[in-house]
Amino acid sequence: MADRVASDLLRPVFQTTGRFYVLIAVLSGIVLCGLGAWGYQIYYGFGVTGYNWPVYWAFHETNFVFWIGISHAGTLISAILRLVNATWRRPVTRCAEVITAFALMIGAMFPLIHLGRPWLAFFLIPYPSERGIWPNYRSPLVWDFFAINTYLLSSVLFLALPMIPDFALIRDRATGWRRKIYKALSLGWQGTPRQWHRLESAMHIMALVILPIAVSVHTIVSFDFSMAVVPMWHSTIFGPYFVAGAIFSGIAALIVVMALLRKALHLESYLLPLHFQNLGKLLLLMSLLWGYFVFSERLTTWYGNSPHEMSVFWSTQTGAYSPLFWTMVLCNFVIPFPLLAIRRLRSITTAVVASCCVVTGMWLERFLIIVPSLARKSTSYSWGSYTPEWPEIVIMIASFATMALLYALVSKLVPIISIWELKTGEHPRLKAPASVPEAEAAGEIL
Amino acid sequence: MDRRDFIKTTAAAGATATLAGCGNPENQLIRFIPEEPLFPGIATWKPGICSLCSAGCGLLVRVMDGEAEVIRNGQAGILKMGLAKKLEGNPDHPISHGKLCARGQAGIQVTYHPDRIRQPLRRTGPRGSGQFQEISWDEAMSEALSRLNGIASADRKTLGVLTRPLSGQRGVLVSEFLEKFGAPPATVFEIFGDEVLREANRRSFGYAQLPTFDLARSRYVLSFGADFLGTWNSPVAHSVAYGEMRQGRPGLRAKFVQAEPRMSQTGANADEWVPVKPGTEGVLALSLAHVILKAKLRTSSAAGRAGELIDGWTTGLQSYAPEAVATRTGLASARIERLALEFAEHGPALAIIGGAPLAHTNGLFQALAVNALNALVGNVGKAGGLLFTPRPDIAAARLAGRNLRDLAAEILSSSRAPVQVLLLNDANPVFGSPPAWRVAEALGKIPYIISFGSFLDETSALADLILPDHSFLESWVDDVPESGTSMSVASIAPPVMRPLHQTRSMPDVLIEIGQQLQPPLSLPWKNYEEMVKAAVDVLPEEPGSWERIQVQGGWWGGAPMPQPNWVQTARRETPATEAQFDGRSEDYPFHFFPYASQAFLDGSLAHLPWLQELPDAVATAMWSSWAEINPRTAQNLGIVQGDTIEIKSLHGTLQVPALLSPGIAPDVVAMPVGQGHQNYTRYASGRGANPLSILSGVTEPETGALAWAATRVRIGKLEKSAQASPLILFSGGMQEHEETHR
Amino acid sequence: MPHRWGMSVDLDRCTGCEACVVACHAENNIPTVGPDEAARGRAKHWMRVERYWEGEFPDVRLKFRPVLCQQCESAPCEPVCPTYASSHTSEGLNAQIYNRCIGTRYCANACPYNVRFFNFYNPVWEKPLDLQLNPDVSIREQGVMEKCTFCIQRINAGKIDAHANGREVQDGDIRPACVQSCTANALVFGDLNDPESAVSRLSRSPRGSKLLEELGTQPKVTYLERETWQESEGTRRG
Amino acid sequence: MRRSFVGTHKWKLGLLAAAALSVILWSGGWDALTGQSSKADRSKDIFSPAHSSVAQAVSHFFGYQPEAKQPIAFPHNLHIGEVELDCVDCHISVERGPVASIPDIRTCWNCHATPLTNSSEIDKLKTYYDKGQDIPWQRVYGWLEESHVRFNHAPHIREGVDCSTCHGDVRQMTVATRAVDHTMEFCVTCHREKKAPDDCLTCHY
Repeated sequence: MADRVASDLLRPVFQTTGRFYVLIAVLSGIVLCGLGAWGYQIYYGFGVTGYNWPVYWAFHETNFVFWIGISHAGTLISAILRLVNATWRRPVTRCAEVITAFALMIGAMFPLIHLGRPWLAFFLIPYPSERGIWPNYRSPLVWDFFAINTYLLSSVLFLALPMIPDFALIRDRATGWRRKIYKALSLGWQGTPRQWHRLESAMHIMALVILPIAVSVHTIVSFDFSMAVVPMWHSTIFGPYFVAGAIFSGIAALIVVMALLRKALHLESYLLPLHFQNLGKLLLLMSLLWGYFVFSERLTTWYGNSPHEMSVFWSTQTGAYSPLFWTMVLCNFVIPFPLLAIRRLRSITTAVVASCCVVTGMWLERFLIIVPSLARKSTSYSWGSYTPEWPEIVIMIASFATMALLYALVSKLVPIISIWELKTGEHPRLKAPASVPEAEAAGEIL
Repeated sequence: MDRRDFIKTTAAAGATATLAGCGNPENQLIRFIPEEPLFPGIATWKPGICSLCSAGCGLLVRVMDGEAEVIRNGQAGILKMGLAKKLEGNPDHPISHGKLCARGQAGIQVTYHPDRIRQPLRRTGPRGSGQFQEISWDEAMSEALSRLNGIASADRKTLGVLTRPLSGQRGVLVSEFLEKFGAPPATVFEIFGDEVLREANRRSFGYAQLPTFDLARSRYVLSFGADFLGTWNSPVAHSVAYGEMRQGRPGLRAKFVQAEPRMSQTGANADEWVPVKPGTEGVLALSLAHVILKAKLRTSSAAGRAGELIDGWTTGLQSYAPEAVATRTGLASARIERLALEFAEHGPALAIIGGAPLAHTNGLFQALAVNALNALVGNVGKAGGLLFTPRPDIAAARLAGRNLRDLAAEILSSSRAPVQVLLLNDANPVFGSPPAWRVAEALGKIPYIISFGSFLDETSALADLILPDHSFLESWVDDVPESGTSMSVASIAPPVMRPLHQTRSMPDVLIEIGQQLQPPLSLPWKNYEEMVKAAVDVLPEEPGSWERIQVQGGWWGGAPMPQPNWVQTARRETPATEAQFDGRSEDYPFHFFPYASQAFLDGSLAHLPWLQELPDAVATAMWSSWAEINPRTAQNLGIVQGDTIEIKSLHGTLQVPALLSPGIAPDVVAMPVGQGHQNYTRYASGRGANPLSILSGVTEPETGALAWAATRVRIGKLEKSAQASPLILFSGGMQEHEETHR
Repeated sequence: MPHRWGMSVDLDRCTGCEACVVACHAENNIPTVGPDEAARGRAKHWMRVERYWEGEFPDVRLKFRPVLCQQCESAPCEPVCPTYASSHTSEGLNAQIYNRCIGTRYCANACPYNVRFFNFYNPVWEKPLDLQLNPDVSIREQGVMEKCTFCIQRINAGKIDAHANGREVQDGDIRPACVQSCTANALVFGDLNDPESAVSRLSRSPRGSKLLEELGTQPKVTYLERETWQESEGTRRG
Repeated sequence: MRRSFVGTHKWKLGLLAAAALSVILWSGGWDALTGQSSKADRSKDIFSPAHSSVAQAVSHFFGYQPEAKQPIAFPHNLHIGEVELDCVDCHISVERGPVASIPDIRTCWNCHATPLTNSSEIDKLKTYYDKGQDIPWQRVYGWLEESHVRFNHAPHIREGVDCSTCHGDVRQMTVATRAVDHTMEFCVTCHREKKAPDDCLTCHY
C-alpha cells in the first residue's frame, strides 16, 4: 500500500517523458523572450513601455502586487490548515507551499524590472559606504524590500522542512548521482522519534511564525499605495483589503495548479474532489469577503463625495476604465459565486473555471487600483491615460511562463505531494486518539 | 525624426556626451586658436535687440565660452568661442524693462538651428525642388554682381526688393540702395501688417504709426480684438504695464473689457469678455460714443478732427443707438449702454483696436471709429491713454513700396516681368499670402531671385542664389521702435557672438555689392557698423557716447509726449462701414478666424523646437495645428474633440483636427496661423495645416491691406481615415473642479 | 538664519504669456522630446501654465495658473524615495539628486501637483543646438526623475557672489529664470525667513492661498487669487 | 581613500551580470556590446548623454576613466620649480570662476615665441602654432556626467584651499597625472571638517 503511494508519487522524480522536455523547452523560450524584453527596456530606455506622465506606475507594478498576492496561496493556507489540524490538507500543502516560494521570487523581480536604472538597485540594500548614505527607512519601498525577503526566507524554510523525510525516502531508493544529491538534501534524516519530534515542533513554530509575516507582507505591499496622498489610494481599508485579495487569488491559483498536476502527473487518486470542494468553499468565503471589501471601499468613497476621489471613482464606474471594472466584478464575484455556492454545480471543473475567473479578476483589480488613480490625480490639467506597449506585455507573459517552468522543474526534484504526510494520513493505525501527535505515530511506522 | 529613429539614436549616440573629454572623438578634429580672450565658465552679459517681431525688445544676452565645430578657411575644426547661452530682457531698455516673451526667449535657437543655411547656395534642381549646391562666397558674390550689372546696363527699374518690415538703418540702407540704383522702392510683406491702423491714426491724429497704450496709469481699458498681451504691437511692454494696471496701484485696479468673437490669450485676462459679431466692432464703438454723447458726458467737439472724420458725429450718431445696433453686434442694448457709461465715467479710459477688427473690408472705418471714441474721452497723448512714441531725430525710413498683391498682378499681366532680379529678405509670401494673389506663380516668372534667408522656407526655395544672413546675435542690429514706450528710443547693439557658420550680414553684403557694381553706387559707408555709427552721431549726446551706447544697447531719452496733430490731416469720406465677407452665408455659414499663434506669430517661428513644444496657453496643444469650434456647434455636427474636420472656403480646403473650446462664438471657426509649412526645416515641414491657404484675397479698399478675417467657410466631419497631423494636447481636463455626484 | 526660499504667483498679474515656460527650458537644459513622444505624454515642462475654463459661451471665463514644483515644507515626494534622491535641504528646497535616483518614479506618484518628470529616454539635442546648453546645469540621463529646482544654480551662484563680496544675499539678488522673464511681474521669488522680503510680504496677502492646501503639503509657493472688478470711487476719474 | 572594492562593487557585479545577459539576449545585442553599428553614424549629428556602447557604460559604472594622453609632454615641475611660475599664471580663471582654464597656445607663445631651449616638445609646440592650431590638451581630472557634480573652483581658492590638496604636488610632476582620487568621500570629509555646506544640492544639480 505505502509502496504504491510512494511509487506513484515518486514516478515523476525517476521517470521523465519526452513531452516534459518539450514543455521545458517551450517555457524557457518564453522566459528568454521576457528577459529579452527587459534587456530591450534597459538598453533603449523605459520609454519603450507605455508608461507616461502622469501614469508612472502600471503593468510592472500590477504584476508585482499580483504575484505577491498569489504567493499567499500556499504558506498561509497550509499554515492555517496545519494549525487547525485539517487532515484533508495533506496532499495539498506542498504544492501550495511551492507556489508561494516561486510566486515570491517572481514577484520580487518586478521591483527591479520597473526601475529606471536597475543597475543601481543596490542603493536599496543597507551597506556601509564612504558616502555614509543608507536607504531611506521611511520609504514603503524599503519596507517591501525587507518584508518580501523575510517572507521568502521563511516560506522557503517552511517548504523545505517537511521535504526532508521525502528526500530521505528518495535517497533510499535512488542510486548513483541522485543518491549523492538527496543524501545531502536529506540532512542525515534517519526517521528517529527525536528527529520526528523536532521536525513536527519546528513545523508548528514555523506555522505560527509565518502567519503574521504573511499578513504583514501584503499589508506592507498595500502601504506602497495607501501611504501616498493619491485619490483612492490613501485609504485605511487597503491593508486587510489587499490581504483578503491576496488569499483570494492565492487559493484560486492553487486550485488551478492542483488541477493541472492532477492531469499531468495522474494524481487522480490523491487529489480528490474533496480537496477541490473544500478549497472551493474557502474560495467562496474569500469571494464574499472580497465583495464585501470592494463594496465598502466604493460606498465610502461615493458617500464621501470628495471631488478628487470622485473623478477617479467615476472613471472606473462609468468612465474609461468601467469595462475593466465590471469585468473584474464579473470574474471575482458574479461567476464564481453560483459555481461555488450551488451544491449541484460543485465539481472539479467548475472549481477550476471559477478559479481561472478569479485569477483574471484579481489581476484586473490590481490594475484598477493602480492606474486610474494616477491617470486622474488631483489637478485635472495633468490628467492622462495609459495603454501598454509590447515590452510590458511580453514580460508579464514571461512571468507566468517562469512560474510554470519552475513548477515543472521542482516536480522533478521532489514528490509534489508530501509522501510521509500522506502515509500518516491513510495508515489504518492512525485512527489514534487526537492527543497522540501524528508525527510520533508516523515515527513508529517508518 | 520618428520614434524608432529617436530611440536608436538616443541608445547608440554620443560618446560626444562624456564631457570628461577622455577618448572623445571630438579630439580627432583639429582645434583652432581662439579668436577672442575667454574666461572659461564665467558668464558675460552683452546687449542685443530681438528681431523676431517688430516690437524691438532690448536684450541682455548671457555669453559663455564653449567649443563649436566651425569651418575656418575651408577646414573643419573645434573653436573655443563666446557662445550666447540665454536671452534675457535688458533691464535698462524702455521697451523690454528686463523682460522677454516666450518667442524672444526661444529666439536663441535661430542661431543654433541645425537646419540653418551655413554657406551660400546655388540652385541646381528646378525651382522649388529645394535642390541647392554649396558654393563659396566669392563665386556667390561674382554671380550676384554679374546679374545686377546686367540689369544695371539694361533697365535699372527691373530690380526689385521683397522684404519683411525693416526699421532702423537696415530700412534706410535698402531704400538708399534702391534709390541710388534707380529702382522702385521696396515691397514690404507682412501677413499681420498694420497699414490700416497706421492710416487711421494718420487721419485721426496725424501720426502714421502704431499707438502705445499707457495701461499702467489707465483705469478702464476697452479692447476691440487686440491681442496686445500676446502677439500684437509691443506685447512685452504692454504686459509689464498690464501688471501695474492690475496690482501696481494699491486700492486701484482698472477694469479691462475685451470685445472679440474668439477668446484670445489677452481676452482671457479681461474682467468682462464681450463676444461681439465679427466686423461690427466699429459699430459698437460708435454706439458707445452715441450713448456718451446722448448722456451729455462729453461734447462731440471734444473728439476734434478724429470725430469729424465720422459721418453723423456732430449730430450725435443717431443711427448708432444701442437698440439699432443690438442685433448687428449681437449684444444687448442695455449692456452697450452700461459699457458706454462705465467707459465715460472711469478715467483715464482707453480704447484699443488691433488684429482681426482691422482685417475686415471695413477695417479702416472700425479703426477710425475707435480713434474717435478715444478722442471723445480725451485720452490721446495723455497719461493713462493712447500715446505715440516720440521718434528720435535719427534717419529712419519705413519702407513703403508697391504692395505685394499689385506687384504680383503686374508681373502676371505683363509678358516680360517688370522685375528681372528680385532681392528677397526674410519675407515668406508663398506661405503667407492668399492663393488668389498667385504670388508663387508671379515669383516663378521672375528670372533671377537672390535670397538673404537663413532657412529654406517656401519662398527661399524658389531662389536661384542664397546669400545667408547672420542671425541677429551675430550681426550689428539697430532699431527705432515704433511703439511700446513714451521715451524716444534708438536701440543699437554690436554683435553678441562671432558667426557660427559661413554667413555674412545682409547690410554688409548690400554695401559691398553697391561698391562693386559697375559703376559703383555712391553709398557713403564702408560697412554697416560705420553706417550705424554715422546715424547715431546726429543724436543729442556728448562725445564719447558711442562706447556707452554700445554697452547699454542703444540711446534713449525723455521727450515731450506727441499730441494729436489735427492740422496735417485732410477731411475724407468715411470709408465703408459694412464689412463684406467672401462667400454667401447660406453656403458658408461660419466666419473663418485665423489668428497669430502665441508660439509662431505669423509662422515665421514654426522652425524653433522650443516653440513647437510650447503648449498653447489657451488650447494647450503642442506640435499641432487645430481648428477651434464651439462645443454646441460641434454637437450639432457630430464632431468630438480631435476629430478631423474639413474646412472649405471658396478658395480651398483644409483638413485639421477639431478642438472644442467654450471661448468661441457658435458661428466662428478659429485657427492659429503658423503650422502647415511645406518646407521650413525638419521641425515645421509637413506639420499641420495653413489657414492662410484658404483665405480670399479681398483687401481693405483704401489701404490695400489683406482682409484676412473676411473669409467665410463651411465645416464638416471627415472619416477617421482622413489624414491630418494629430492633435497633441498637454492638458487633460478642461474645468478646474472635477465632477462629483451626477 | 538659514534662507527659506519661496515664491509668490499673482494670478491677477499673470497673462498666460508663457515666457516663464521657455525661460525654464533655456536655463535648465530641458530637452524637447518631439511630436511622437509628446503625443505619448512625455513632454517635459518643469514650469507650465495651467488653464481652466469656467462657464459656457457667452458667459465664459478662462483662468491661467502657472504651476511649478511647490517646494513643499512637508513634501509627499520625499519620504517615499527609497534612496534619498528626493530629500529636503537645509534651505527648505525639495532636492532631486539625479545621481542618487534609481527611477522608481514613486515620488512622481506621491506628488499631488504632477510636477515631476521622468526621463523615459536619453535626451537628444540636434547639433549645434547643444551649444546653447547651460554649463551650470547638468544633463539628466535616461531613467532619472527631474523637476523644478528653483534654479538652484542661480541660488548657489548668488550666495557665492554675496560671500565673495563679504555681504549677505539681498532680496532680489537671486531670481530664477521664470521670475526674471515674467513679463507682468506675476512671479516673485525670495527668502521667506526675511519678513521684509517682497515674497514674504506678498505671501501674507489676504488674496494668498496654497495649491491643494487641504493636503497639508505646506507649499512654499503662494498663489494670489485673481480679483474681480468692483466699481469704487477709486476707479472713477479723479 | 580609495573606496573598498568589496564594500561597493559586489552588488554592482551581480546586477551587472543580469543586465549584460539581458542585453546580449536582446537581438543584435552584440552591436550594443561593441558599439559597432550603423547607428553610430547618426551620433555625429546629435548630442546626448547616452553611452556610446555597453562597454563604455560598464566602465563608467565602475567609475573608470583612462589616464589622459597629452599631445605635448608639458613639464609642470620645470615651469613651477625653475621658472617659478604660479599655477594661476596659466590657469587664469581659477580664482574667478568655476573652471580652472587650460591655457591656449597663445599663452605658451608669450614665452616660447623665442626658442628658450631646444627640445622636441617645443618643436611640437611650434608646429601647432605655425599651423594656426591650438594644442588638444586632454582633461586630467573631471567627473563623469552621470555623477552630476557641479564644482566651482573660485570659492575653494578664496577659502585658501591649496591647489595641491586636490591635485597633488604638481611641482614634482612632469605631465600632470591624476594624483588624487576625487571620490565623494574625499570631498565630503573635507567639507565636514571645514564646516562647509554638505547639502546634496551643494554639488549635485
